[in-house]
Parts: sequence; structure tokens; C-alpha cells
Amino acid sequence: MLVVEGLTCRFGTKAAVDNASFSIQPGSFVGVIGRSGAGKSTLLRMINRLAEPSEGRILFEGVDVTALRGKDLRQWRARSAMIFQQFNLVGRLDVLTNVLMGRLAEIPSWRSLTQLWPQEDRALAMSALEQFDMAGIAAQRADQLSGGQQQRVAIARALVQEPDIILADEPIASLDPRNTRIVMDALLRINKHFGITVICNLHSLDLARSYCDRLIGMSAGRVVFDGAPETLTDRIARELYDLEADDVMGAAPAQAPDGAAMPELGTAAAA
Amino acid sequence: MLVVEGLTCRFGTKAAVDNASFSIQPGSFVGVIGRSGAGKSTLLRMINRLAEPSEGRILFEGVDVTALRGKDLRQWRARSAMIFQQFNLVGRLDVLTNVLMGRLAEIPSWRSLTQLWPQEDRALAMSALEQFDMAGIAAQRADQLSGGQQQRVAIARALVQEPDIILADEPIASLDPRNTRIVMDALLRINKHFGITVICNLHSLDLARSYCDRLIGMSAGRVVFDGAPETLTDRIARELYDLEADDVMGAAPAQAPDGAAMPELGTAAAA
Amino acid sequence: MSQLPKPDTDALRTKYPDVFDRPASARLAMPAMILAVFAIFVFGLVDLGFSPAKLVSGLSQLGWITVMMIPPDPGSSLPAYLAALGETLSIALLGTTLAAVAALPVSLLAARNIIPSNLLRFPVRRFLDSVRGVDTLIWALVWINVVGLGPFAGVLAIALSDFGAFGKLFSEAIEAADRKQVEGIRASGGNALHEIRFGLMPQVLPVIAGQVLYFIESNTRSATIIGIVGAGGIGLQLAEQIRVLEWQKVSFLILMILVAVAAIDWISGKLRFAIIGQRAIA
Amino acid sequence: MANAISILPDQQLAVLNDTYRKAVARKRLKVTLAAVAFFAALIIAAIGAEVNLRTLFSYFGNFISYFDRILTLEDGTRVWTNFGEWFWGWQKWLKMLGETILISYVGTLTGAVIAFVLNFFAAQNTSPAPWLRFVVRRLLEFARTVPGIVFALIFVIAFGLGPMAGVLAIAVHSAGALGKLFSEIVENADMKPVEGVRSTGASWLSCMRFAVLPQVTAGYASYALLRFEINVREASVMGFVGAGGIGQELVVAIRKFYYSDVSAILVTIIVTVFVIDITTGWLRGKLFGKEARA
Amino acid sequence: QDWKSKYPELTFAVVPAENASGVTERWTPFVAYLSKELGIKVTLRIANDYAAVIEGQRAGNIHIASYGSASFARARLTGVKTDAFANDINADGSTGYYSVFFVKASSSYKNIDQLKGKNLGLVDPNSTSGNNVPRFELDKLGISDADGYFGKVVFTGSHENAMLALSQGTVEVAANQWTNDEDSTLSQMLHKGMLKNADGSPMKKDDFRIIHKSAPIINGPYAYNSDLPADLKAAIAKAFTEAPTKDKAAFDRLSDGQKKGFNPATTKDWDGTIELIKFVDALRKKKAS
Ligand SMILES: Nc1ncnc2c1ncn2[C@@H]1O[C@H](COP(=O)(O)OP(=O)(O)OP(=O)(O)O)[C@@H](O)[C@H]1O
Ligand SMILES: Nc1ncnc2c1ncn2[C@@H]1O[C@H](COP(=O)(O)OP(=O)(O)OP(=O)(O)O)[C@@H](O)[C@H]1O
Ligand SMILES: [Mg+2]
Ligand SMILES: [Mg+2]
Repeated sequence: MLVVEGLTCRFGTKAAVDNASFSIQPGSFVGVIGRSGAGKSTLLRMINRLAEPSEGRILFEGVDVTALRGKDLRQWRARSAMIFQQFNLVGRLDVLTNVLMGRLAEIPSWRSLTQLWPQEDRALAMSALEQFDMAGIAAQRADQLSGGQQQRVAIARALVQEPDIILADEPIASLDPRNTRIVMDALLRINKHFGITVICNLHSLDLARSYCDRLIGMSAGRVVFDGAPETLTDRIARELYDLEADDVMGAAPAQAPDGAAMPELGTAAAA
Repeated sequence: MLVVEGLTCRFGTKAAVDNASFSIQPGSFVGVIGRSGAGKSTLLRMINRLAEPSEGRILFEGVDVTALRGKDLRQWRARSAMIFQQFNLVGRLDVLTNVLMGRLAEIPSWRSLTQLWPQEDRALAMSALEQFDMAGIAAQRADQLSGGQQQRVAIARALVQEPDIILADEPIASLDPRNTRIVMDALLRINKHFGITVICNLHSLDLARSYCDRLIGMSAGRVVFDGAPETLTDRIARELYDLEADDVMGAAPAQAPDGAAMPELGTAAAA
Repeated sequence: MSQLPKPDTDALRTKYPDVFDRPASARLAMPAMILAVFAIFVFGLVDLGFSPAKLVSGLSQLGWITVMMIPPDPGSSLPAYLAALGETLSIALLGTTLAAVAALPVSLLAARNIIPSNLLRFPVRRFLDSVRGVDTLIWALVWINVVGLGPFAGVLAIALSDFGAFGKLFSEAIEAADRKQVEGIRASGGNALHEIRFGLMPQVLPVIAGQVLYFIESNTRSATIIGIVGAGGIGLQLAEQIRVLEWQKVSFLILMILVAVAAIDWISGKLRFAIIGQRAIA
Repeated sequence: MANAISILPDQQLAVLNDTYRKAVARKRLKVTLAAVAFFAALIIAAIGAEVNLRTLFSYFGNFISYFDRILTLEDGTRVWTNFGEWFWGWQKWLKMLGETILISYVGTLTGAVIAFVLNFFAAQNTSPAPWLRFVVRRLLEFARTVPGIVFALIFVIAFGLGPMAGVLAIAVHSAGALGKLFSEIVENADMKPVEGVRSTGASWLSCMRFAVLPQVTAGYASYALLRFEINVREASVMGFVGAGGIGQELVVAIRKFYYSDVSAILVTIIVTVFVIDITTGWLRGKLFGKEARA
Repeated sequence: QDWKSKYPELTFAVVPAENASGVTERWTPFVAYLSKELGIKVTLRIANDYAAVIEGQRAGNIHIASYGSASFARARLTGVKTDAFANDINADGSTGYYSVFFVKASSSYKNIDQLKGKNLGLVDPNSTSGNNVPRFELDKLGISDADGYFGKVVFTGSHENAMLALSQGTVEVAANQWTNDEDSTLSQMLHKGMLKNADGSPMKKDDFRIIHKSAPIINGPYAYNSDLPADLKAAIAKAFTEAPTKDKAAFDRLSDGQKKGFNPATTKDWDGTIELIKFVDALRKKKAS
């Protein structure tokens, strides 16, 4: 179980995350929603310890993650795999090596630095790639792949970390709708088949409602909503986004707008 | 009227666009759809003359665009404004200067090179930005903007070219759903209000169906479909994408999938 | 920890043999190259008369020299040193700026993404190579024939030899520039000059600024040309003090140059980051 | 042509233009001040360097006179009319060139390896600790500030005459120069992959190896080869410590006014520079590989 | 005099003697004196390389130059229009010096013959006493190919470096300049404590031994451009000869009390040196064949 207690992160005087507290049961699929700048990314980065908390604690299975140093810290990072909006793959390395990065915390340094990966790790990486139907392009350079393929490589990398938690920071924001579906489905499968906890930042309320068991809403660094997707009423959503509820739905309009129903210049754009 | 006659573009032995012919009425909103690598980008780039046709002609209002050189060519490029997936703004210049780039073909070189833009051009650029509610950030550097903002700058740049045609090459592929809507709405407004022809490459069939008057489907360089969106049946779409029709719809699933209905490992991913 | 199923190594191995048993050529290419590089290195060490004993005894000597350097003391020559430093800075600043101004247009002709034709680029690149290949000493002599002895000849000599280096470096910076921005300008109807002015220059300027400042810095400390053309120069003072083994003056001079270099380094950093700006928001 | 933009009323425009102007004014002012300062510095430097354009232009014809002389054989004919006489010492020169290349190779390689190890500590974005960065930067600064010839002279006193002192001097100086340039490349590198690798629990070393290194190798190679080339050309300075090779031979020819030898040796060196430059281009192409897909 | 309008400014080029520091301070008073005597501005240029001075005089933008003997000969040989008019008089009244071969006193070497296969340290290629004369002397001793005879022949770059190399055992024998026991690079280095034994104690004069001494070498000339008007030339030469009496302070600053005055000389006096240079050049041709 992951417990977050009074977690705060300040940049200068500004609190990007402000006294956030919640706990997450193993195996759940949690969506974190909120406006741009609400502190979603910072929250996830603190859990993975890529950002340093200013105050508060993060406990995982009773261990204070915020106090870890050195080897223990690296091991924790391996256990809480991160997936990024921009994929954060190493473009000049091939797909297989990118996936093998997920094994770095486990493998003795001399082996990884000389790229003498153990056979079983290679096998693990290949089977992860195969799950996403990417084994055939294992030798291609990562920067030659399309966005959807890159994000699947990133997920494969997360999987071979054999993590307890997957932290996904807007994993589909730079993907087209089709790849969106592929990636979200992949996350869902991992969550349901292997019971790996998924915490996922999402911009689109629609997606959040479709995929998550539980939603955490943030606004200006604070947790302002925490509950099942059904309990997130349109009124709450409007407040959360401080906007016309219509806009946050984010999907394309249902039918072709005709000239008459078309928004006047500057209204939609102003949103 | 834009007429494309037997247009072909070869890279080496491979024909990226293969004998494409169609004509487009002024004021229409045409979507070009097809799989990755079908030749959509190459087609648009040839119309703007960023890529050289190997064979065939492009006629605009009776003038053979493929034969233009020098000043005439640049003038044609200005009349057929291009919008790119990656925005192709100059990151280190401010927003206003980026928009003013659209005036380059009109202004004497000594003025543009010394950045002594005429007052009326400045007014034009500023008005274009204001239309998209961006005049307030006219002094910011383009690389400090979010994706949606950058694409709106790119559209403003296209508009100040006072074009007859706007060629948009997957203008929303690197945008999140909300920005997608903003950008597509902007294109639609331009098309409907001012009667500027828009030719737009799209990955998502859904979007194409919602916004376009007419769709051109490409596959392996050839035009394989040309008609109103209503006539694009699921069967044709399936053929076009060589896929399960379900997948190309691209939107998020309508309701939350439960464990039982979940796809088995490797099926959706195989798409 | 792991909830993943154990992968079936053998099945995967038969399916993707390349991944598990990479061909010997691929596996051995890198080690073989490293071995070759290292072998030549060792051969060089032996051929050039390196010996560990010499190294150890020399190191103790070095320690001894270091002790002699403390405390730094300019003696009575401080004004002369300051004048020399000022003169050197002037020569370096002027020469390097001239070189950069002249090299910029030529470097465009040497860049693959501007002049795709190998046939046109080849002579330009070889021209730059030749200018670089001619020793600065020779450039100094050539200019002495024109303007006589004095710092001006030094300025011109530096300008010419750095011109060759800048031409190469700038063209590489231009080649590494992002093509998308240039294409954006072209698509709006800009001509070649516009593409360079608005599409390329904003991108390569920080790189160029960094390199120019680095060369100014490097020319400030170089001893050779400036001395030869009869302009004194701080590097010459330094070399001379070492020759006559005035260690305290040596250390003082080194400190002086260090301060000047650190100052240029600081300006360079400021300038570079001012042009680069904050990183784009993701 | 369609006009899709309705020009705003003057009043509204004036407000917008005003805001824009205010926003850029600060930047403009800064740029202008910097430019003025720079030109002032140039003018002061021009006075200090005794720039005299009149002499330059009136005697510019003399520019070719030195080349005229080095391209003439002792008997007064042009060098290329008698190749045998021009390149009379080619065997000796080639041997010396080989020696120079060997010296530069060992020196540059040693320096590059040191720079390679140190530059990650010196770069702002990869340095593990600020104090370490400070120390390493000062160290590199020191190594490149002291001219190679000065190190050579010190090393001669310490290690005795011979190539060893020259090689060590080249190594130290190259380490300083390359260390700075390398660290600048690292500072320009994309940090997203680094974060990606770090989030998997990788150590600092692994982050450098897998996330930074693949991005920077091409730049490293290019700068190291340029440094190699500079060292080949400048090994003449090391002649005085017994590590001169072809460069020293050139200086001797210049000092003794063996004009045709000067041009012959120059040609040898220039050809070497050609080869290195072409190699650099080839290597860059190889390391950069295919451009990332759009 | 009409040359004053034609030559409103003269350039005087000096190359620092191998062991000089503070050249500018030394020469400035003297150049001021010269300027006063001639009534026109004289600019002092310190160049670090004789090649630069020779090229400058050839192009005509250096009017007066202080040369080493070998460099002057070289300038004449390559067709520079320059004429000698004076050279230095040493403290003991002589106008020349010697090139000598030093060995360490602790070694067993008594003459060149015993040094076959050992290392020889020379100064730099253009040095009269450090390269040209030693090679000439060796040739007279029957060693025409020094590089083949000795194990290694190295240019150490300066007279000091040659002595350092000898004291550190890098070379067994070193060529150097020597006027008398009180006036030589060695005596200056010893005076400053620049030479040390392995244990750090300073070396003494007795630690070195001269095994060969050349015929006297004439001190390097001061030369002016041949194209200058005759009366200007005369004025320059006169100013030089009168310097020790007319402006003693400036002269002493220049010579450090090591010199007595300027000796009027003519280009002819260096004919011997020119022969020497021709001989050295001939060595290069020999190596070629
Ligand atoms: N390294 C940093 N330095 C300073 N401020 C930061 C830093 N990282 C984040 N912030 C600030 O903290 C706040 C929260 O940022 P965060 O990235 O967590 O928001 P977010 O909810 O992920 O937004 P988005 O949806 O745009 O990704 C923002 O105002 C941001 O500007
Ligand atoms: N400059 C080029 N050189 C060689 N081949 C090219 C070049 N540009 C495009 N191609 C090839 O031409 C084909 C069509 O490419 P194009 O970019 O037009 O496809 P697309 O339909 O836009 O695909 P996507 O949806 O991925 O953008 C592809 O197979 C591509 O690899
Ligand atoms: Mg975020
Ligand atoms: Mg495309």
C-alpha cells in the first residue's frame, strides 16, 4: 500500500504540491486529473523521487520512501516505474537496449556498462516487447519510431523493471487518438492481469472516467477531489477546471458542425 | 480551382505519391486520410513545392504551378500556406516576428532582413494574433509556448500570408485533445468565414468525418477514395487502413471496460 | 516483487536468434576497434620513450617546482605585465572578430544542408583546410610584408588562421541545425537569404558565440604569433619567465591569465544562456 | 487573394503594439547596450593593436610576395616545374610527419580521455555536486590557460628533454580545451532521456553511459579530431623540447629561408589536414546516423 | 635635411638576446636617445623571431635592425638590402665571442672523439654559436654528418635549455656561447642559481668543462636599410658610436655594464659568416643526396 502524508513541494515560494495526503490500495488504477500547472507531474515525480519533497512523507509497505538514499533509492525507483509524456527514450539507442534500461538497477554495473546483458534479461525484454507486438523492431533506433511505438517501448521498459507501481505522467498527451487507445489499453491490461498499481495523470476527463477505478483531482497543488469516477459530477469537474464543463470533455465534436452552429471567432480559441 | 494531374513523386525507385489526379473547388475543406507512409505529407509538400514532383502537373487557376521559378515560386508558396505537424516555428524568435514571417514574400528584402516591418504588416500580424487570443503573448519566444499555442501561431502565420489555400499536414498530431479541438475549430472558421480552401492531412477518421466536406483516401501513394465523408463506409475504411474497422475510429471506448470485456494480451496491441 | 510471467527463454531464443547470439562481426567490431586504438597508443608510448620511472621522478620534480611558485609575486614588472595583457586582449579580440565575420558567409558554402552538392562544397572545405594548414608563423611573416612589424600584423595573422578554423566549426554547427524551422520559412515564401537570416541564424548563433569567445580566450593565452610579430604579449612574458626559472613571476602570470580567461568564460556563459534562453516547456 | 484577417481598429492596435513594444524594449535595450559595448571594445582594441588601414591597403600587393618566394626554387623556376627538386626531402618529411602524428595521437588521446572523464563533472546539467563542478571547471581552466609551450618547458625541466615532455604538455592542454568543449556539448544535450533512465533506478554512471553518451559522441569525435589536427599543426612549438617532428622542420625551413622547403612541407601538412577533415566528416555522418523521423 | 620629410618615422627592430628579460625596459632609453639625435620619431619593435625581422627589412618597413651574425648573413644571402654599420664591443675590448662544447666535469670525456654515439644538445637552427658554428667546427674535425655521428642531436630551444639538458644528463655534450669566464650563458645561470645537482645543491663553475672552443665569432651587427639616404645612414651610425659618451645612462641601461661601446663595422666584416652559412646550407644539400 502506498501512503502519501502531507506531501508538499515548493519551488521558491510557490507550492507546486501543497499538503497532499491519500493512500492507494495495491492493484488499483488511479487517475490524477486537474488543470495544467495543478501539480500532477510534480506529485508523480516526487513519488518516484525525481523531485525532492519539501515536506511530508511517502510510505510504501511501511517503508519511508522519502528517506531512502543511494542503492535503496535506486531500487525504489526501479519498483515505481515512470512513464513520461515525451516517452524519454534514448533516441540513438535501439529499442531493445532502451527496454533493457529497465534492468539497470538489478544488473551489476560492469555488465550493463559493457552491454553484456545476461541472457535472462534479454529474454525478459524481448518477451515484454513481444507482448506489445514490437519484437520485430527490437533492433531499430528509438528515434525512428512513431509516437505510439515509442510509448509502447517506454511501457515495455517500465514492465521489465518488474515494478509494484507504474506512474504514468500524461502518457497519451502526445499521441493521436488511435495510439491513445493502444497505450491506455496496454496500461489497463498490465493493471488487471498482473495487479500492478497504476497511477496515471490525464488531461482528458473522458479517458479518466473510462479507465480509472478512482480519481484524484488536484487544483493549485491541493487534492480537491478523491473518489470513484461516478462521484465526479459535472459541477465538480467544472470547478476543478474552472471552465465550461463542455471544454474539458476534450473529444472531437460528435457531428459535423454546420456554418450556423459554428463558434464565433475568438470564443473557442479564448478557452 | 486547384487541379492535380497525374502527380507522382519518387524517392529512389519508390513512388511516395503515384499518379494522383483530382481537382478541388475553391472554398472546400478537404481531408486527406490514409495510413502512415501513404504519401499524404508528400502530396501536400508537392503542392507547396517543398518537394519536387517527378511527374505530373499542378494547376492553380489555370497556371502551371509546377513550372514556377524564383520570385513566382515564392509568391505561390505564400499563396498556398503550409501548417506543419511540428509547427516549424523559429523557436528563438518572438511570436510576432514568427507571424511576420508570413509576409516575407510581399516585403522588399532589405526591410525584412533588417526587421523594419511596415506598419500595416505589423497591424496585420497583430490582428491575426488577436483573433486567436494570443496578442498578449506577442513578445514571448515561440519555444516557450505550449503545443496548442504554437500551432495557433503557425495558423496566424499562414493567415497573414493572405493565402488562397491552406495546406495543413497533420496539424493536430502533436496536440492534446483540447488543443486539437481549438486548432480544428480555427481551421474550420477560416474555411467557412473567408472561403479559404483547406486541405488537411488527418490520422483520425473521426475528426476527418466531423470537419471535412470531402475526403481523399490514399494508400501506397495512390488515391483510392475520393468523395463525401458519408460515402466512406466502414468497409472502405477497413480497406484503406488494412485493419479492423473498430481501431481506426480512434476515440476512447464509450464506457469503462470491465475485466471480462478486456482485450486479451497482444490483440489490440497488434494493431 | 515480480508478477510478470517468467519468459520462455528458449522459445524466444529460437524466434529471435539475432538478439541473443549477435553475429560475431557485430559483437567483436567495437572491442576490436578499441583494441586497435589502444594498441597504437601503447606503440606510441613505447616509441616516444615513455617510462614509468621517468614519470615518477619527474612528478616529484613537478612538486618541487610548485613549491617554488609560492607565493606568486610579479616583482617590479606588474605594469609591463598589465600592458602586455591588455595588448594581447586587444589583438585577440580584434583578430577573432575579423575571422568570425569573414568566416560566416564562407561557412554557409561549406555546409551540407545549404550546398548539397559535393562538387561545390569540396573546394570550399579544402580551401578552409589549406588556410588552417598554413602555420600561423607563416601568416605572420606574410602580413609583416604588408603592414610591417607590430600588433596589427598579429591581428591579421590571427584573423586568417582562425578564419580557417571558424569556417569548419561554423559549417558543422549549421549542419546540425534543425531543418524544420528553415522549412517553415521556405513554405511561407521566404527566399534563401530569409531562410538563413530567420531560419538558421537564431539556431546557430549561440554555438557561434560560444566558439568565438573560446577562440578569443585561446588567442589571449597563446604565446607564439603575438610574440613573433613584435607585440610582446602576455604569453611571451610567461614563456620567458619560465625559461629563466622565475617561478614566482610564473605563478603570478598564470594567475593573471586565469583571471582574464575566467572573465571571458563568464561572459561566454552569460551570452550563451541569454541566447539559448530557458529550455522550452515540455 | 482572400483576406482572412480583419484589421483591428487603430485604438485597440495601439494598445497591443504598446504592450508588445514594452515587452521587447528591455530586451532591445540589453542587446543595444551589449552591441555598443562590443563596438567600443573593438575600437579600443583597434587603437591598442595599432590598426592602420592605410598601410594595409597601400601595401596589400605585398601579400603574395612571400608566397611568390616560397613557390620558387633556388634556381628561380616555379616549384611545380621540378617536382623532384621541390620534394627532395620527402622521405625525411614523411618520417617526421609520422612521428608528429604519433605524438599528437598519444597526446590527444590521453587528453581526450581525461576530458571525457572530467567533463560530466563540469557540465551544469550532469554534475553530481556544485562544489565538484567548481573544482573541475577551475582545473580545466588551469589546464588550458597555461599555453602548451609553457607546460612543455616545465615538463622538460621535470622529465628531461624528449618527446615525453611534449606529449604530456599536449595531453594536459588538450584535456583542458576538450574538457570545456565537451561539457558544453553535454549542456546542450536533451535531458529527457536522462530522466527516463534515472527513473528506472539507474546509477549516475549508467545515466551518463546510456542517456548522455549516445547523444554526445558525434560532437565529441568532431572536437577531438579538430584538436588532433591542431596538435599536428602546432607540434612545432614542441620542437624545442625534442618533440617537434614536421612542425619543427617547417620552422627550421622558415628560419633558414629554404623557401621551396617551406612550401613543400606546407603541402604535406595541408594534405594531412585534408585527410583529417574528410575523416571527421565521414565519422560525423556515421555517428549522427539517419536523422530522426519527423 | 629632406630625408626628414621622407622618413618622418623610423622603425628599429630588436630580437631579444637569448638570455635577456625586460628587453623593452633596456632598449627604451636608448631608442629615445636615438630619436633625439636624429630628430625624428624612432619606433622600437621587439620581435621574437629573426625571420620576422628579415621579412620586415625586405619589405622596407624596418629601417634599423639588430641582428645576430648568422641572421645577418642569412638576410644578405636571401637578398635583403641591408648594410651593417656597427656591432658591440665587449667589456674586455674584444668584438667577438666563441662557440664552445661543454661536458660535465664529472664525466670522462676529454674530446669530441670520445663522444661518438652520445647525445649532443644544440640551441636552435638559426643560432650562430648554438648550431652553425658547432656544425662548422665538427666538420673541421672530420665529422661532416653530425646527426649520424652522435646518438641524437636535439635542438633545445635556448642557450639555457642546452645547459639544463646537460646538467640533467639528457645530453652528454652541449654547444653554447662563451665570451670569457665572467661572460657566458653558463656564468649567468650559475649566478642566478638556475643549475642544480640532483640533491638540490647549486652547481658551480667547476662542474662543467669546455672540451672544444671555436674560432672567434664576430658580434652581431646593427644594420640599416641600404635604400636609406646616405646622410641619414651617416647620422644613424654617428648616433650609435657617440652613444656611450653622449647619453651614458641610456647606454649603461642597455648594456648592463657588459659592453664598452659600439664598434664601427661594415658589411664586409661578416663575409666570413656568410661563408659559414653557405657551408651549413651545403650540409642540407649533402643530406639530400
Ligand atoms: N522545476 C521547477 N521549478 C520551478 N517551478 C516548477 C518546476 N516544476 C514545476 N514547477 C511549477 O509547479 C507547478 C506545478 O507543475 P506541474 O508540472 O506539476 O503541473 P501539472 O499539473 O503537471 O501541469 P501540466 O498538466 O501542464 O503538466 C507549475 O506552476 C510549475 O510552473
Ligand atoms: N525525403 C524522402 N526521401 C526518401 N523517402 C521519403 C522521403 N519523404 C518521404 N519518403 C517516403 O515516401 C513515403 C510517403 O511518405 P509521407 O511522409 O508522404 O507519408 P505520410 O502519409 O505523410 O505518412 P505519415 O502519416 O506517417 O506522416 C514513405 O514511405 C516515406 O518513407
Ligand atoms: Mg505535467
Ligand atoms: Mg506525414
